[in-house]
Amino acid sequence: MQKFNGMQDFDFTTRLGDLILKNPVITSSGTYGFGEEYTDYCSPAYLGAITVKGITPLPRLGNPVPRLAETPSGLLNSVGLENPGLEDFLRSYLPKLSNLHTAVIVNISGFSLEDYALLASALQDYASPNNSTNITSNSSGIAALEVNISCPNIKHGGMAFGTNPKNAEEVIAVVRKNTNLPIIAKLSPNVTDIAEMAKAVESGGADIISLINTLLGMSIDIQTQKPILANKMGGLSGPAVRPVAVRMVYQVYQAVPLPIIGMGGLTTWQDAVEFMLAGASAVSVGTANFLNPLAPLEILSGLEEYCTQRGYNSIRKLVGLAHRTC
Amino acid sequence: MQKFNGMQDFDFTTRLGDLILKNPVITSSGTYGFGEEYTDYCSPAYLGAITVKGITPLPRLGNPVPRLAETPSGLLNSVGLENPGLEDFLRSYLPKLSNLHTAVIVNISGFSLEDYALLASALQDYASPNNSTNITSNSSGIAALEVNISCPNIKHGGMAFGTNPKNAEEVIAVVRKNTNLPIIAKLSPNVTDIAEMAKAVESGGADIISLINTLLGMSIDIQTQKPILANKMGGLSGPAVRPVAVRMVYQVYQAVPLPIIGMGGLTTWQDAVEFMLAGASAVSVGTANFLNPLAPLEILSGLEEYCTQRGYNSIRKLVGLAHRTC
Amino acid sequence: MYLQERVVENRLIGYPDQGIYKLVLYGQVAKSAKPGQFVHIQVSDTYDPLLRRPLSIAGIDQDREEVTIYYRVAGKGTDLLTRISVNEQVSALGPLGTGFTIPHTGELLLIAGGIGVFPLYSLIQVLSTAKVSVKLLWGGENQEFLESADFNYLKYLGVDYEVSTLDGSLGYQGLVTDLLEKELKTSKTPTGKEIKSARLLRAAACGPRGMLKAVTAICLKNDIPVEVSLEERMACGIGACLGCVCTVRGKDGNLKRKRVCKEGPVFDGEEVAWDAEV
Amino acid sequence: MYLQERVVENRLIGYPDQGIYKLVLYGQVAKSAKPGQFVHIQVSDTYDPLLRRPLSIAGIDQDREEVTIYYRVAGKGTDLLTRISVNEQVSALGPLGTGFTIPHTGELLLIAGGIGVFPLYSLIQVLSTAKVSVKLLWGGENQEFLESADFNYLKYLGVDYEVSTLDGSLGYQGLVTDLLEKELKTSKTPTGKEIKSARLLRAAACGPRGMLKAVTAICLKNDIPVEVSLEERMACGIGACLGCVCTVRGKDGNLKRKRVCKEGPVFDGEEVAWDAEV
Ligand SMILES: Cc1cc2nc3c(=O)[nH]c(=O)nc-3n(C[C@H](O)[C@H](O)[C@H](O)COP(=O)(O)OP(=O)(O)OC[C@H]3O[C@@H](n4cnc5c(N)ncnc54)[C@H](O)[C@@H]3O)c2cc1C
Ligand SMILES: Cc1cc2nc3c(=O)[nH]c(=O)nc-3n(C[C@H](O)[C@H](O)[C@H](O)COP(=O)(O)OP(=O)(O)OC[C@H]3O[C@@H](n4cnc5c(N)ncnc54)[C@H](O)[C@@H]3O)c2cc1C
Ligand SMILES: Cc1cc2nc3c(=O)[nH]c(=O)nc-3n(C[C@H](O)[C@H](O)[C@H](O)COP(=O)(O)O)c2cc1C
Ligand SMILES: Cc1cc2nc3c(=O)[nH]c(=O)nc-3n(C[C@H](O)[C@H](O)[C@H](O)COP(=O)(O)O)c2cc1C
Ligand code: FES
Ligand code: FES
Repeated sequence: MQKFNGMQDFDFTTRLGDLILKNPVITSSGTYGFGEEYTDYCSPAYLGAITVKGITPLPRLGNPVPRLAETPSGLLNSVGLENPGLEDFLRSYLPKLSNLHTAVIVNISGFSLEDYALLASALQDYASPNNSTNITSNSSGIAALEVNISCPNIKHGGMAFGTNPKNAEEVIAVVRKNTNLPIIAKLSPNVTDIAEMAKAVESGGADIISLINTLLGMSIDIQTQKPILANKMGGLSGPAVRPVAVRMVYQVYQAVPLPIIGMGGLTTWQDAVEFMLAGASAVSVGTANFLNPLAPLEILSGLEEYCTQRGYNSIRKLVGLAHRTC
Repeated sequence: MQKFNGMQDFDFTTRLGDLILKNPVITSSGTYGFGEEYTDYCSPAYLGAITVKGITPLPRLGNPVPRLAETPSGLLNSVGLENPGLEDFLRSYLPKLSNLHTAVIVNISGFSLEDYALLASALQDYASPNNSTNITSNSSGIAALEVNISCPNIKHGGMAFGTNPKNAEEVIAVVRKNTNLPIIAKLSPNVTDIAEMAKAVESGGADIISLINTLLGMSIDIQTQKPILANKMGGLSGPAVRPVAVRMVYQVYQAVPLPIIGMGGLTTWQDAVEFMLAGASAVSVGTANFLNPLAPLEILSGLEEYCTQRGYNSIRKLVGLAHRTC
Repeated sequence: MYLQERVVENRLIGYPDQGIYKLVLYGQVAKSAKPGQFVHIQVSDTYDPLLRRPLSIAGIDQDREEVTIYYRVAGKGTDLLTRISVNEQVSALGPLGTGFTIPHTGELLLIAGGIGVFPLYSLIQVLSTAKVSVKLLWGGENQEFLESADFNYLKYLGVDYEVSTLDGSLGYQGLVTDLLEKELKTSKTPTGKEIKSARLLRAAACGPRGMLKAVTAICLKNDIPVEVSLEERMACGIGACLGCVCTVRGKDGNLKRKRVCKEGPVFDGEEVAWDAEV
Repeated sequence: MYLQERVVENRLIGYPDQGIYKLVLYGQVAKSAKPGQFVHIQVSDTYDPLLRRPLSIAGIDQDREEVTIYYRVAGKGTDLLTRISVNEQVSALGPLGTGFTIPHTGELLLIAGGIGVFPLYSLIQVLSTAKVSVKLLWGGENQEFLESADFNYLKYLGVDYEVSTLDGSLGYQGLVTDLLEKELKTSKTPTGKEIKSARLLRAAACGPRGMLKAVTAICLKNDIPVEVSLEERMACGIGACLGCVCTVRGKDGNLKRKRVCKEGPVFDGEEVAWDAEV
């Protein structure tokens, strides 16, 4: 196990509004299973938080295979929100998550406003008791909800909630009505104006913004002359998308006062510094886990070294520095 | 020089509406200078067409340096439309372009509708005489205009023309009013709905659609804690963006009946096949020229081999095959 | 469990145009490896290609702390792997997945298609051939392929085998499934005992999906339980991304997903929903 | 002009932690290479890193058809370059750019900062030192650096030189621009002639931008024409992308862009608009 808190007086505490984490390194929804898969390599107790796979009201089989296609420095996936559904999640997964000694963020996905309302109110009952004063960790229950608004809205022709500001605001407002948990609105990058989306979810009542979800992409097999993914299109993640993600974090930081969780191609501690300079208060590690299960730990120790070498006694000093004008 | 037309009866002729090219391989605006830079490595006479750097009414110095930043499998640039301006282009560059024995596409960029109108009508006088019946090549003059609508609209708060369907339609309509040359509308990928943009430029009177232009991105230097590009943000190109480009070509092919020039990370002949299967009638090579000046020639010979091995006697057989349902 | 292994051997074996390499790794993986499991190897430091590559464990030497892997160069990733030199460290997650059931008695029929033979090598290696009668049926493109895929090692293992090639250059000309049908049609079991008393006959197979489907159908028709080792594109390799699923039919008749990297790569042939397209 | 060059030598020289390599390429480049020009090298087959890397030509041997390059490992690209073995082919565009003016008489003062000395090596090498008096002023971090950057080769070339280091571990302690000021303050020209008759004194410099700016100011104050070799991030390397521009002031007083890869990398120090921020 790597050591990453050498300097006793370095303050790793990360404040995302009322959500207070012991450090800024989170793992991303859909890339870290239900927290148990990576325990052989990296104890979740070292992480600021983990985000579980997107949960829907009912169980979902997801898309057929192939679900993965590799692209230059990127990965296309079309898992299609395979998940055990709310009931089984609460029964079989949440209890185990509470043993991991880290803050648990539950990612929720829906295909209608009702779906989101149902998930929010059901999960409210499992809220972690101490989510507004203490560091959220070592505590059972859910620390925050991350609302995945990149899902297609079945009632509106399948256009994703997250690509229209009005719909995005509505989804967040519905979740707000049904929970006291901190709400993280997860933005889709497949939009013309990310700042406008950030303002919309702020109006809806989001406490925190996370971005980016995957970029919509496609890859075609020239032998079969068909899309590689059974679902044809999929979400692009990994280092390839990092410049787009950093740009969006930078824009959202200027557009709204909400704290930001930055992600998208974040693979090394240098990338984590880049996202924090752009304006992220915390960072989330996704595809990088597949390349290197130790990535979250290496990012933690790199962040600390970067800060202490520059005499910053707190991780919070980094946030948004790239916006300084001189 | 590579041989790439081994099969005498293979038909490389590429039809983009009235614009007929000897083959489907074009070089992209901003990556091939004014056609002369690469002549030591690859004779433009072998190409279907070359596209010149974006021209504006007045000369532009463009952005300060650094203008380039490398990202995983990608390149960020912020050249900022440096160009000699219309007058000097016509005087010093166009005559030389006519000696290259290939079709010349002039990329035009403006910051107001008036700019586009001015460029279109001035360039109309240099139209290549035989643009609608013969293969456009060996001929002096301009074969087509490519309208870059990714530029900021100065009169509308700097929002790019290409991110709003109404504005995009207007720009194309203005160009249409001022030219008989084939109009290629070049779409920006920084939009929520690329199909909607394609329909808008179709309504405006575009004959051909080219896509994608660069994705807006950013990269921050963790030593200086500032964006690497002097202009802060830049356009992402190269293999990293290919899955997004292929997806958009696929979507536009389904949305409008116009011929498509596919580009975005296209580097090898395999990539060219992928774009054509997705629906492109021609392909354009951009960043790949920087990696391999022989890329356009290698793509040509690869395309021919792929087709002849499968018994296709014409390059046009490839177009859109990935849309077959069985 | 995040393991740096030292490369002991990494070289082309057999005919160059077959592109088959033997890779021997020294380290922790060997300590707990079981036949049918795999390692997930990082082939380079760059992001292109991005992902690790799954490769089956074909030989296990616990004393020397070495595992043997055979791989065929298929693209960019395996090509980069060939450039790693002896004594370099590679990052290999593993051993991963569940592996084959190892019978301690009775008879075992192994069916391999192409490079699918590799995981079966390790199964043969760990079996006590004194107690279990083993026979391998192996189909390949042609003689050059079979010889390049370390046919000699198979002979050295001393098990009973029969091979088929598409072009007839070695063994039976045709598919390995033909060999299997023929094998089961004889009144004797593959290893010579009466078929009626063959309660302890089991099968294990690895190869292309189409072949495994056919093998499963033949085995089930003959009431022989069969395990199949599946391949699927993988990202994490440890069950976290749900990229590599296989569709199975649960006891209740409902379709479910299982992860090839975690609940597999070895599955009970009967549970796999071979024709599911959901 | 798209050239495959064969690697004749590629090895670390000097202290390992200085990370300086010598690379010798056999092929077409040597035939027409001029001092100050560069090659644009493809460091690997993958897309990460994506771009070629520009490296100055430090030695030219037309008879053996070899060019020598020195490079310091700075990141992913140069690191991959170290892994290329002798006898492998690399793709190198070049020779590119315009290069230094080569005086055939008079005196030449060379000013180098750090690894900026490398292109000057080739200039020294081609000069007829019988006809041109040359003196090199070279500043570096410390002795270890200077020695690793093939100081011995410089001594072997037999030109007059003076060095400075930041820590005083070799030569004068301080900046190379101090050396330059001192040099020009003496009543003698660097090569010993009277300064008043120094009509044929010229200067050429390569190093970090800040240093080149200071060198230019000092030279111009002393009425010495100076050529500077600039660095800029490059994509195409041949003038097609406009990524690598340098801002110059035209004769008409207006700012203009020139391409470092095409009109440069060597510029007249006087024309460079050192403070332009447009
Ligand atoms: C559990 C498991 C065990 C394996 N064991 C071995 C082994 O012992 N020896 C061996 O040589 N190979 C084995 N493979 C296959 C091996 O992983 C692939 O050949 C390798 O990943 C290809 O990588 P590449 O970069 O060289 O080729 P790529 O360029 O990635 O692909 C080359 C071709 O293979 C296809 N492909 C890539 N990955 C997969 C995949 N996972 N499943 C199906 N098709 C794929 C691609 O579509 C493409 O057509 C195994 C695969 C799995 C899932
Ligand atoms: C005309 C020219 C001639 C050169 N000649 C030599 C030479 O003879 N020997 C030598 O060792 N180096 C030379 N360089 C510099 C060399 O090209 C870079 O060090 C190299 O490209 C770095 O690549 P990398 O992948 O190792 O590092 P990267 O990871 O790309 O970069 C490492 C660091 O260098 C910076 N950097 C990268 N490229 C450039 C650039 N073009 N200009 C300024 N900063 C950059 C990056 O921002 C980063 O901080 C020359 C550069 C130019 C433009
Ligand atoms: C295999 C996979 C599955 C994912 N599943 C989800 C999901 O269920 N919900 C969600 O909000 N995001 C999901 N994502 C998106 C990631 O959480 C993350 O936003 C994205 O991958 C960008 O980050 P990265 O480049 O670091 O992976 C998934 C990503 C991958 C690669
Ligand atoms: C350095 C550079 C300059 C460019 N300049 C222009 C331009 O002037 N006009 C334009 O329409 N597109 C311009 N582009 C965009 C390209 O034409 C192309 O659309 C984009 O780079 C995607 O293709 P690629 O990934 O193959 O490079 C430029 C791209 C690069 C890399
Ligand atoms: S590869 Fe990720 S779950 Fe199997
Ligand atoms: S690097 Fe492209 S113009 Fe100089």
